[in-house]
Amino acid sequence: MTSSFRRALLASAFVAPALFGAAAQADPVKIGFLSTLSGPSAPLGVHMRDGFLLAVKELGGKLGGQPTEVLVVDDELKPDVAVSKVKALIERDKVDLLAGVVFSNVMMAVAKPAAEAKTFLISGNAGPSPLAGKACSEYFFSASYQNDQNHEVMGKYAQDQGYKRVVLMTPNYQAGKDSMAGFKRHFKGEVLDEIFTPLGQLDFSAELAKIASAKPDAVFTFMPGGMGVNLVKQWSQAGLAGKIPFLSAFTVDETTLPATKEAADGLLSGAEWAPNIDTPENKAFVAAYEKEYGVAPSLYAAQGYDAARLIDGALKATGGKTSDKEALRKAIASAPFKSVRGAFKFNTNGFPVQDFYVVKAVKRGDGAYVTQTVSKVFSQAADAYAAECPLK
Amino acid sequence: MIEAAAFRQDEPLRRPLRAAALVLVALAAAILVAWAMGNAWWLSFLARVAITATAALSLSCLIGQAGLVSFGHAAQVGLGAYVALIAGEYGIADLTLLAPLAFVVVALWSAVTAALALRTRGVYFIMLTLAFAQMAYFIMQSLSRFGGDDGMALARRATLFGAPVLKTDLGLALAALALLAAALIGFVWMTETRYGLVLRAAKENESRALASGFRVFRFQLYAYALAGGVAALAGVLLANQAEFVSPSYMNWHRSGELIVMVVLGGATSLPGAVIGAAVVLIIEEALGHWTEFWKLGLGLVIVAAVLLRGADLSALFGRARR
Amino acid sequence: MNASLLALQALNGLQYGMILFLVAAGLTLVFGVMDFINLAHGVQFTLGAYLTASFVARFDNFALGLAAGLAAALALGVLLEIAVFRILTRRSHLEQVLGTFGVILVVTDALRLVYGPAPRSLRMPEALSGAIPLMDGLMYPLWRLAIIAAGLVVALALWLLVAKTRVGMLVRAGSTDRETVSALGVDIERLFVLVFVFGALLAAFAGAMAGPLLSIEPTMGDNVLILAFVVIVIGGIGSIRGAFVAALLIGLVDTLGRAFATDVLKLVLSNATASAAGPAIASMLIYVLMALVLVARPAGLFGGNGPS
Amino acid sequence: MSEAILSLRDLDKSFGALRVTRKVTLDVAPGEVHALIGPNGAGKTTLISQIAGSLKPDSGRVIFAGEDVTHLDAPSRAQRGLARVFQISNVVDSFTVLANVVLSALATETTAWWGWGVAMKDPGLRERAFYALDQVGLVERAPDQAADLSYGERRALELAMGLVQNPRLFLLDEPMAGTGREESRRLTELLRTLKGRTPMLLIEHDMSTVFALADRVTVLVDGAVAITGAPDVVRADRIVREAYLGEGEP
Repeated sequence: MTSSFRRALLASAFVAPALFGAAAQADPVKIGFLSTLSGPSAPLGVHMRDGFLLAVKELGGKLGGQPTEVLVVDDELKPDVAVSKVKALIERDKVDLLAGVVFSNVMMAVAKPAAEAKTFLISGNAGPSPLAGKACSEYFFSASYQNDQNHEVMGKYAQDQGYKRVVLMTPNYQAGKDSMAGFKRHFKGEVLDEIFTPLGQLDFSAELAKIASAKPDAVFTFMPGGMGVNLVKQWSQAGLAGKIPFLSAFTVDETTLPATKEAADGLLSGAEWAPNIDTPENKAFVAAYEKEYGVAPSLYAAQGYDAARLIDGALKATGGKTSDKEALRKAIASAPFKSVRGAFKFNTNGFPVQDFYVVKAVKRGDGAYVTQTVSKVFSQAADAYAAECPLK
Repeated sequence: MIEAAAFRQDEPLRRPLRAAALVLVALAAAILVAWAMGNAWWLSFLARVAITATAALSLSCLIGQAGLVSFGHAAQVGLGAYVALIAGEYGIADLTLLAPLAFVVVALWSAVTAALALRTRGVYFIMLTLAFAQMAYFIMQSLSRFGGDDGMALARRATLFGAPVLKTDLGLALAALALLAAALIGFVWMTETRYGLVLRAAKENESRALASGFRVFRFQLYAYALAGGVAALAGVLLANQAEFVSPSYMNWHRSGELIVMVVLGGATSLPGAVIGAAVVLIIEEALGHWTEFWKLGLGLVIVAAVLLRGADLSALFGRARR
Repeated sequence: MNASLLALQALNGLQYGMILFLVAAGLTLVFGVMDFINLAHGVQFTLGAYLTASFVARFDNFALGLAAGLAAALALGVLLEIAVFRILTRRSHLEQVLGTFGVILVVTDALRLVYGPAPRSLRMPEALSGAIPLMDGLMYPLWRLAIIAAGLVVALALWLLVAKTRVGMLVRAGSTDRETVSALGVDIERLFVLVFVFGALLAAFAGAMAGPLLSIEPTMGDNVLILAFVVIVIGGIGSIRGAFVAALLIGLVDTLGRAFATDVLKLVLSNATASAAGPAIASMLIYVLMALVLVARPAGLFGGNGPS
Repeated sequence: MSEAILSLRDLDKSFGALRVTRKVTLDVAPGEVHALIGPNGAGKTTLISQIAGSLKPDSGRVIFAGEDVTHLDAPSRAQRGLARVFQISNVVDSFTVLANVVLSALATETTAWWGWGVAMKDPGLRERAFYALDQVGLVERAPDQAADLSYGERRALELAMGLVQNPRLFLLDEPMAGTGREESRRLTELLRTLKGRTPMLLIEHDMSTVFALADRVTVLVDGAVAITGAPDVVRADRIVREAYLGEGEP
């Protein structure tokens, strides 16, 4: 073609690596934080990120006493994009640790390259079953839960309440199927119908009519993000609220309550955290979060916050060093921090052993809708897959 | 005398081939630089550019040469990736087997869908290609054996004659470059063969081609199958790069992005598609580094490019020369 | 599955179809008359929902909020028309696709920037927030009935407008033969602006009506846009009647598919296979429908005759 | 008279309620120039389209070179030797003049369109193309873009594209339309040189051209054949005069 064209190409070839390859200094502790920040599921990722950054800020911008730089990256909820961004964090930015990840499909994609690069990955939310079982890794720790557990909570709760006939409804993807499996692990009654809806479905009128005609004792659902908002609003509009118990996981929480408000009033959810858990750390966290961001924190925020404090504790134990992988691993595994959830320790597979609750959406004194614990369903529970993990 | 004049004007291959060579040499140089600097990320980014460019290139062949605007080309890439995934589950991971398999499977899928879609024209064609892509998307989404909506990690990276050529970032980048080079030169060459001449004539003036005695339908069908096969090869490499395959590869937004790359690079210029792909990925990467609102920036760039008639980047370069 | 459930699902399908019709009507006119592929049409839907939600919250009155929201959405639409679309109408289809795709990216992220990533809600008017018992155990929200009514009214008004008025006559003529219309001495540019504004208004109205049912988020227009394209292609580009029929068809097929596909499959397949295949088939159904229609009638059900 | 190269038998075609072709029966003899005239809307172009295969008749038969081609599509008929020059000039604008003719030449190659070689460098194709261009006087324009040609030159190019296929019948739909006086004269001259070599079915409004070229003339009125005969006979016919007086043409 032309000389100017050639010049442009050559320029791009040399400028670009300079542009992208510049930030490779090794002074502060660098943490790559992967979260979903665009698209309809962004609120979850924003909460998780904000919780993490709040903890870093409270610690004076230092984790383990070391100046800390957090590189926040949007995974766009696309596994392949996430992989390339994680590789960028590891190879270009030379991060010392990775954290975050809201969605399990993204986690399944990035866990392998992270482990291959011997970079620790602290999950702020996603806890897919393979990583808890056969494919567990010494470089993976979860500051959240194993995916099945919050669903198990509701299954156990439904069993304890004596519900005989339930309808299950989840989006048609792996996490939805896992959710149903988790629910059924402790529920022994009859499952009238398993409804799978297309991922991203907006209108649930067809499914609600089906549920109403089945007349179940209770409904269990898992509808994260915007889908949950729609479902809850339409559930209430269809006059089902108050008639059929609504059991859920990751559907009614502080990321969706601002949109559903009173429509969610009284709906139940399984969770390992709620704003009213009575520990000094939690009280301080909730107050600080609301002061900083003007909204009530969700469990994603709490997990993000805990992830940062976990890293802080571990780095303190290693004296801020991240080069000795074995020492760092031991430090993290000892869970050297006070979780906002209360008692918290790691199992052999890197997942927490913790309490689980049934929580309920309520209107707080100041008019904000938040979740509140109703009863503790599991005490210091481990996940169902730990036994399959070869790590000791 | 007249013959000579005609020859001079009719030297059709030289310009696009020279442009193609430039693009490829630039990419090769960048890969070399990245390798020399030991920058693994930059290498893997360049591999992604080459893979995406190959996909965009095959779409450019459809849009710019055959006049078939497909709004579902990402499905072809995704299906290629799924062939790699599924074949890998059954122990087929050598490119000597995997590449032809992916090519044939996806070319067949493309041919079957095109046989139906080619009954329509214009926007109807666009929407039918989208419809078939959505069907492929939902089929893959329902295959829980292969990860369903979550997707699934590749069993292992592909080999070539048993050698793990795709194991390293450099190997992958070079393989992607080789595929891109083969596809680019192949497509450029193809447009000047007898087949390509008819294809281009049919794009611009279908009734003329028909009246001259060409069965336009067949030409377009082959083009669609060929482009699908090449996109599938890009998909195989994409699967190997991410070591992960999911239905999101086939999302209609991806198809839209491929069209953006093609049109941004100048729809009728094959090397332009490569430049378009590189520009979009670089913008995405550069802006994404600064702000989570990078799509706002990308959108503004696209709108500005179209409004200011810079949509045709290669034309822009051409204008700058004059 | 009993008869009342089937009837109720049909009603759901009708309501869904009405929303699609409101969006598709503008799209098909803009496309038919102006030969302009506007991927950013879904943006008007999103803007209608967002702006109405924020004005309703401010005025605490649905009617006022709706009026202000639609006016604001329209103002933004006109701004886009002047700044971008007017130029694009004179360009090739490919450039239109590219340019309007860019507009989607810009508006989506701008909304996220202004309103934050959290979904918003739109409170429906008090008078229509009730529900009537149509089936044992299930209340049917009045709002959904209101959407059906609004859709029917708009469809009727559109039909009268296109069939009986001078502007309608010009629109019909313009979609088949632009030269003739300009030869008649009509300011074709002004006619196009009118059509565009009208289409944008309908889409924004659809967003405002759907708002109380949905979580309002920046990408809510994306899927609606694709479905609206499916509708206008099935109906035949430029045909209001086609858009109406196709929208109802899509609404019904999608809703009934979701409601009954798995159950129907269970009659012939094992339970496990049916629950795996059912949702996938339900998702695919409208695309299969579109493919079948286009293979049989390459210009859609009512294609080739202009608006009718 | 030897067997006709083209025979139409009872062709019938309607668009909805409008019957545009009524029981048309017509023969074109080898070597003859057969003119098809008639007022606007008489269905001349529709008839040509049915002969070329881009429109299907409702009933009747099209027999070309002894073969019933009624159910063959346009490309198949073209491959059998039917070359069409459109009413509205129809060439590939972005191609060079030479490329247009090479394209057309390709269609009749037995090797069809396979092959690795660059089409425009194929000596055989080029030779044939230049020969055809020479016949229509466009050799100098060979390297130019078709879009840059004048109207008459585009017509000539279309003729060359037909010629290069060595057609057995030329379908010419108003080749003079829109051309200037000088161009029109040159085209008529060109057609005259082709006369005798290739039979032609010619639609033309310009009566002087028709009577200068045609061996026989068929008049089409309202989709039906009004009369077929030698030019002098037709010129004297009352129906023709009436049909054309309405048009205000001589």
